[in-house]
Amino acid sequence: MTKTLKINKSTEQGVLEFLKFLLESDKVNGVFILKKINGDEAVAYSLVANPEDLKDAVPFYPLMPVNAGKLLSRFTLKGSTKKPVVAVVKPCELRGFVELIKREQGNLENLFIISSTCGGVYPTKMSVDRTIEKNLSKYWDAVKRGESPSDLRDACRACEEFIPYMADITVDLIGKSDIDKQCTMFLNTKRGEELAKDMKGEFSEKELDRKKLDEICERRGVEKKKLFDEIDAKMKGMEGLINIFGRCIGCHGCMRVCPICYCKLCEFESPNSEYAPSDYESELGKRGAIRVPPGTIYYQLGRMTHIGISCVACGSCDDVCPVDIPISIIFKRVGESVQKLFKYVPGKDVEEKIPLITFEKEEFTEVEE
Amino acid sequence: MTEKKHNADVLVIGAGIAGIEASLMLSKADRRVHLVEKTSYTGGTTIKFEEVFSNMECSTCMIAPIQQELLQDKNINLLTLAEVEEVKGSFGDFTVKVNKKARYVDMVNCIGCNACFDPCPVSLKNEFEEGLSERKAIYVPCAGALPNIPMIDTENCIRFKGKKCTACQEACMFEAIDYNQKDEKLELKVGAIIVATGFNIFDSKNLPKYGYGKFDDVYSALEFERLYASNGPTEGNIVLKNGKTPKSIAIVHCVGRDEKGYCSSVCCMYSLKFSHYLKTKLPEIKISEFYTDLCIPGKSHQKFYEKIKETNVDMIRASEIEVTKQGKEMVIKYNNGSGKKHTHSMDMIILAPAIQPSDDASKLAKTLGIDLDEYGFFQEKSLEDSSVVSSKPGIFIVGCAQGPKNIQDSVSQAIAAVGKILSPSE
Amino acid sequence: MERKIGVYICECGPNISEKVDIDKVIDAISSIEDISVVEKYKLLCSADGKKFLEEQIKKQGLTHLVVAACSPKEHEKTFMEVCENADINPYLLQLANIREQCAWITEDKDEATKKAIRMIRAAIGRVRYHSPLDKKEIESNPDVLVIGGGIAGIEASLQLANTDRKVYLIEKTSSLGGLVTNFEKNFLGMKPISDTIDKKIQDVKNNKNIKIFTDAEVEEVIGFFGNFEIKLKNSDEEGDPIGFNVGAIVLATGLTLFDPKNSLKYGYGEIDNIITSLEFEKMNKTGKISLKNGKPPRSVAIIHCVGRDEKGYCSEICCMYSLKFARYLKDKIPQVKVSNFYSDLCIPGKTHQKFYEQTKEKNVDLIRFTDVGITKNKDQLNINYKDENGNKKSLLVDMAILSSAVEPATDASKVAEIVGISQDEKSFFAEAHEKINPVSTSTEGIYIVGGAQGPKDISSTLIQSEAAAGKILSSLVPGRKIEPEVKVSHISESFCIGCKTCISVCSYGAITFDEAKKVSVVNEVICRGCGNCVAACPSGAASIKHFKFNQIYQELKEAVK
Amino acid sequence: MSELKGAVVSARSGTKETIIELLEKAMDKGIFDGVIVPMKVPAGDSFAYVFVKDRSLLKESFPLPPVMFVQGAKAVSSVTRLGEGNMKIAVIMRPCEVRATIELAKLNQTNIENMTLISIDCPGVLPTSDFLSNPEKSMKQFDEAVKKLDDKIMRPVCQICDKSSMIAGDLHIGTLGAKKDTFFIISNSQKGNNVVEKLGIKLKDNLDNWHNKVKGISEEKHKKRKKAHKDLKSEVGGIDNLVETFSHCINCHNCMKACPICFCRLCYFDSDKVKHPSEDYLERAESKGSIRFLPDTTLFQMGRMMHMSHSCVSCGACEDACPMSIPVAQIFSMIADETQGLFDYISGRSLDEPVPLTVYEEEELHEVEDAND
Repeated sequence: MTKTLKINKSTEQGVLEFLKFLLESDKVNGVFILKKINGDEAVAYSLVANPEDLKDAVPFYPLMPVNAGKLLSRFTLKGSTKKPVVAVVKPCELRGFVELIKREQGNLENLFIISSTCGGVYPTKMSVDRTIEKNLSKYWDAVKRGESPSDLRDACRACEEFIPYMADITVDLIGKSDIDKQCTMFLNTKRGEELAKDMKGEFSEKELDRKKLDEICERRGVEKKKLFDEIDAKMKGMEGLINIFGRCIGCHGCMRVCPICYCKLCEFESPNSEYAPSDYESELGKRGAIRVPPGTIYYQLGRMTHIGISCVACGSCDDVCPVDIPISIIFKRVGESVQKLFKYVPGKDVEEKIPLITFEKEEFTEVEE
Repeated sequence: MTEKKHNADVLVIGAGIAGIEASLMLSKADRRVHLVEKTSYTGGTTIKFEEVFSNMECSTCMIAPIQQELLQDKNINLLTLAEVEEVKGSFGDFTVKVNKKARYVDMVNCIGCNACFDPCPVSLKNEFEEGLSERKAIYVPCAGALPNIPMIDTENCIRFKGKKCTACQEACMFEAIDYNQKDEKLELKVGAIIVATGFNIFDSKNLPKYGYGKFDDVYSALEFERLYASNGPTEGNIVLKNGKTPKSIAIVHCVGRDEKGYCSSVCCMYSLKFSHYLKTKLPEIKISEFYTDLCIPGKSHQKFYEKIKETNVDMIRASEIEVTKQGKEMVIKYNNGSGKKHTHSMDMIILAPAIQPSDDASKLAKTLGIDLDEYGFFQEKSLEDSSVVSSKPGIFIVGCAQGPKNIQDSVSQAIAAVGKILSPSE
Repeated sequence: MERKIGVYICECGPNISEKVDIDKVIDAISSIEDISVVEKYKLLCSADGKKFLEEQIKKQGLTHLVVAACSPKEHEKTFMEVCENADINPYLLQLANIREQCAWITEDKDEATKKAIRMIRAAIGRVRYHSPLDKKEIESNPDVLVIGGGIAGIEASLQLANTDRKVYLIEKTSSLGGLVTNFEKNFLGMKPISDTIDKKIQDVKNNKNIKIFTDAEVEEVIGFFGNFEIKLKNSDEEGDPIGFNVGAIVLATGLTLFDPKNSLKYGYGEIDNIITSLEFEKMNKTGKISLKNGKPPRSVAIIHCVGRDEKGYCSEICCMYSLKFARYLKDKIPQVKVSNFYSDLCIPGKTHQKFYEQTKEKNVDLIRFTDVGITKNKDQLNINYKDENGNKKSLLVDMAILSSAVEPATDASKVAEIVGISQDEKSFFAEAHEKINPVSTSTEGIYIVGGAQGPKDISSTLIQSEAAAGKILSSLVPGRKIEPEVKVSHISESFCIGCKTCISVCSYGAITFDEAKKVSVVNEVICRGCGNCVAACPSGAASIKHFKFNQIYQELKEAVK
Repeated sequence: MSELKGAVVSARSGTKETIIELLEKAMDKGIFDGVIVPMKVPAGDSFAYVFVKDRSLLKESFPLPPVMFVQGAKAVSSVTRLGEGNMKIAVIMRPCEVRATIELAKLNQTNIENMTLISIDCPGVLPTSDFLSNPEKSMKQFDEAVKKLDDKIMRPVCQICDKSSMIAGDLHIGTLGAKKDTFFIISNSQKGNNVVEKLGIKLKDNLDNWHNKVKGISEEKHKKRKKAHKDLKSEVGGIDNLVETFSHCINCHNCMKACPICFCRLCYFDSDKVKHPSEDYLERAESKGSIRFLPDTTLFQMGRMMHMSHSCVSCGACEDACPMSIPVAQIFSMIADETQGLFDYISGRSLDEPVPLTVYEEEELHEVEDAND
């Protein structure tokens, strides 16, 4: 049983009131949260210090302009934050951040995490012409029923990891019919309890409704299987790869927004993947013709090998691809197959070692025979 | 070369820009240098200018760094308020007697905070500022002079005339003022001597037709430089004696050229510089320059002249120039070659006087035992050979001490003299 | 390693203590992270002030030092020596100038104190990111390459050659002496010039420390001050080019005449008996001055300032040598009529005016013109000119001598490119500083003398050669090592994209381009740490030691907080 | 008309096919060892530049694709950035891609020593997203639009491109103003003349029709461009409008990567210089109440604009790559017109015209100085 805090206000209002309390009581100096920018022109992650500015905050807005894990890593890259800050993030963003912490790219000290069971988000492209605003109510009705609207991102409709692992506080959201009347927060950790101490509201002990969440997980699993079958059919052999990645224009947007890609200079933008005219001439001798600039598929597969083990399938790469290649499903499909081999859920636990770079004496014995 | 003991040290007389450049280069070649300077400051005449032609670089920015280097250089023994009394010996082995007057301010303790100036009761005309502003008996010639340490002018200080005044000593927090400092007689052993004593300008009073000294607003070139200098008496504002701003100015070239018998080679360029000064400060000013022959040799000078002409300065080739008063107005009369005499009224007139040898040149020549030429400059051994070699081996003459020239040629001669001292072929 | 920063505030007598409440500053500073001691002292730059600092560093075991006192220009060297004596790296020091930039210019005391605190916090912010830098030393080759065998090159070689310093003298033509060998007399003193020039050529040939290469040109110069690798293109022998190493280079490529054909009004090349000043010097040297038909001329016009408008500068020497020509003519053809046409008489310097007056006494007419042109008149010439009042006149003469402007030698730009120095817009070699450094160039170790640097007479040429020799003798001392600048820039090989912007802004020629890797490389010996390349590099591949981005950023951040 | 030399070539089998025949003939005669030309990708839903050595594969080439996936200059730069190689290469691209290649040659990112740059009159291209929604249908629509010289379905920057027939390379294929089943080959350099001569084509025909047609079109487009820029300026001008326009930007830097002029290995805005300790971000948040995280998205746009505006060829690649459909190309090309106007410079016009700001002129930009006197 975990301690819970119940505020009889709508979930969003309850959370915002809690955050306001944290700022005003100086328990934290900054709140990291999704917020409306320039009136309601756009929605973006913001660092809020003045409680007044929380009025534009929209913590559970169905949009992920950029993976917050990458932002928290940038925030704590040059050393943990000295002053306490609380961040309201989605489970896959938290898992992305945890994978980055394992690679010395971030730090949880003084950084409190509030997450929620995640109902999934719309593609970022849809935020341009206010269509998200229009079907907000449709979205929340579906969330209450624990379903996901059909125009959500593929990665979200197929996401089975919608419950946060390492959050200090988890807000109960999906499948909860009374979210616009009641706000329940699970205080998973000692830090979470510490935060919630002397906040107005009912404290008690409860458990997440596992049964309901498992049903949702099953529905998402069906969705996932459909998408995987589709992609397996398309991605058969070298020819399949050429067809799927033919459109790629090499803008490397997927690499830049991916939370796991943290290199200062990517291998595929460095001098090592540039070719002198003599290389072209010898290659042309063999193949007669080469696509220029070369290395389109070499980049995709190369990136896949580098981050596959840690891919949290957050779907950001899909949002940014200008030629609509279903990268998130491809990387989720390949990522999960590798992760299953090591029974490893990326971002689940910050202490858990990353498989490929940790030596285990007894490992992969079956491959040896 | 004689086998006698060859002393490597060098005596440099005069800490103007040529003296400084020569001393710094000798020090770079690990030679010990005794730099004897008559006044209490380094930089000579160059630090009196605000800017130098032809790229109009600020002269302090050009010379302050090398003055600073000079003060911090361990190989250079700077002797200010010092003059050469006697020189014996020959190339490689000179014995020099130097009389160093007391400064009455300790060079180590004093940090140049100027606290001792105000209490001093005495006030008189400041020679550095060509008499355009006042100074105290304890003074530094101008703001930014280096070394930034004052001296006590014993002729005018009332304490040295018997009165019991200790105003400056009390004001000093560092006990830097020491009345019982004594003049010293120093003896130096050196191998070679470089004479860089600079020049004086022809006194325009000797030509009454220009009205210098008679009318208020007739200035010599050096006086005008101080008028324009930002650290000068008027902080750079060009004002007449009655305080008003001049509307029309005449600049007269070749003042004293016929009397001296040579063209001083720099006056055309610095007169054009004056027009540049005036046009930047007073854009509407009307300027006319009266010259006989424009002497602007060198690759960048004509371009500077053309730029000045574009700011519509009248360049008038004229002779028989005369400055008189018509009623209250000052008037300049001249003949521009068409036979007729022209007259223009001018608010201010600037004279560009010829360069002539410094006053104590003949005394120094006797002390050093070197010849003077017919104009009173130090005589170079032969016209064909290097112009820095004086009539006596081991003594080199550089800069305007050898003849009128601009800063670039003076510095070239200074470095050339060092070249000859360091060169194995001597 | 754990940082321990010591902050010392100098009262500088009344200067700082009067205007800044130092105790308030000490309280504000002591609480900052990494600060282990904050103290004030009466006069840090005095002898016992320095001793006090050295003891403090050792006693407190300080790793970094911040001194709040006067301008670094005044005492940065002093405090760096203090660090060296207390054996911490002198670059782990930062000065806060709270005298000239704070106490002396701020009226109100509170304001001055606040400003002093902010400046010291900025210095602390910066010193945290300082990294130690060590002095470097490199061997230096004392030998010298002199390009150009004219009087300038010869004089420089004579001044420099010594048992421990070899001089390589390169002359394009097959004989030494250059232009001067064509002259009979030097206008300074009117003595035969062969006395001096022949003797100097003999001295150069006999000097075993001077290696002379005639009919030779430099093909390649790579390297830096103290270590230039030279390759010669030896025109007569085949085989691979001769190569040697030198420490410094003197360019004495000299002058040529402006070709009067370029301005048609003189009729040079079309009308007979119109010759240039050089042609007249050669004719005079043969001892017989004659017209095309062999007879001596009865009247000669010498025209000054030919090509002055085209070139845009006065060549300084033409007035004097034109007067010399008048004397040549009067000596060789007593009753010849000579008239010199000039626009402005340029006779600066103490001896020149007297030379002019004595020449006039030999009844030579000196006519000032505002415009001049030559036309044919049967077998004679009409000198058509406008006098100073603008009325047109004409003079009939047998021969006309064109005193033409001087310009740099024809191959000067080729040499400049090979050696890597820049030329000014008149294509003379560009000197480092017009006034106080006329013989050096912006590339250390390369000097320019004589006509190559600008129009000048023989005496100034000799002076510049001796000056360049002085520069080399004082900076390139046999056996003495060279200490290059420590705060140099560095270009990261993986980030550089080869756009060469840095090369075009480097004014010391310190950056070369690696053609294989297509990246720019900084030569740490030539680099003077001016930072141009760092500012110009679009992607920040270039960085400079001691002025790294985060050092400056932290300093600014603290200063504006 | 101008002194450019040209020839009329019969193209009964169609412009595309005739161009391919000429290329094949040129390779057979050894004029070129290789050709860089656009081709359809195997999946048929996109186009890419291909460096072809095997003559038989040339028949696949697709000289005027309906969409610009990768800017041609970027493709060419990837081949010869590290040297000129010893293959003689022909390159078939749009005028803006040829101009960008010449600009990159001046910026030392491409070596065009052994290259013959061939441009074609450009009808404009479809926005990538439109094309991707239905490739087959878009192809048909594109072909009709080209026939009718109508650019309504083309990209916004293509609709106002007044340099769609600008000749900057070595050869140019002029389809405008040509009689039926013919097109013009126009040579613009000695290299171009040699190629055409070796192909046995005489450069003696009159080009007036082509010139007049081009002149008409570009003048009309020029007027449209002026008007479009004026409207855009009022819409985007001023700091508030600017911040609002770029408020959707998610800092993915696709625009930078797609731009041929942005060739820096590591952009300043990705470097360590913009990564600050947490207390700095908190301080900024405290002083402003709240800050967007990551901050300075508009600063990135302005910074990039400042670095590349003088070389921008208004090719529109950045707008195609932007997932948030921000009118980046229209804004950047509007500013580029003015920046380049200041120096009366046209990016990529000629190899010997130095890029502005890399040459020191003593008498320059006085109007800027006197402005604040």
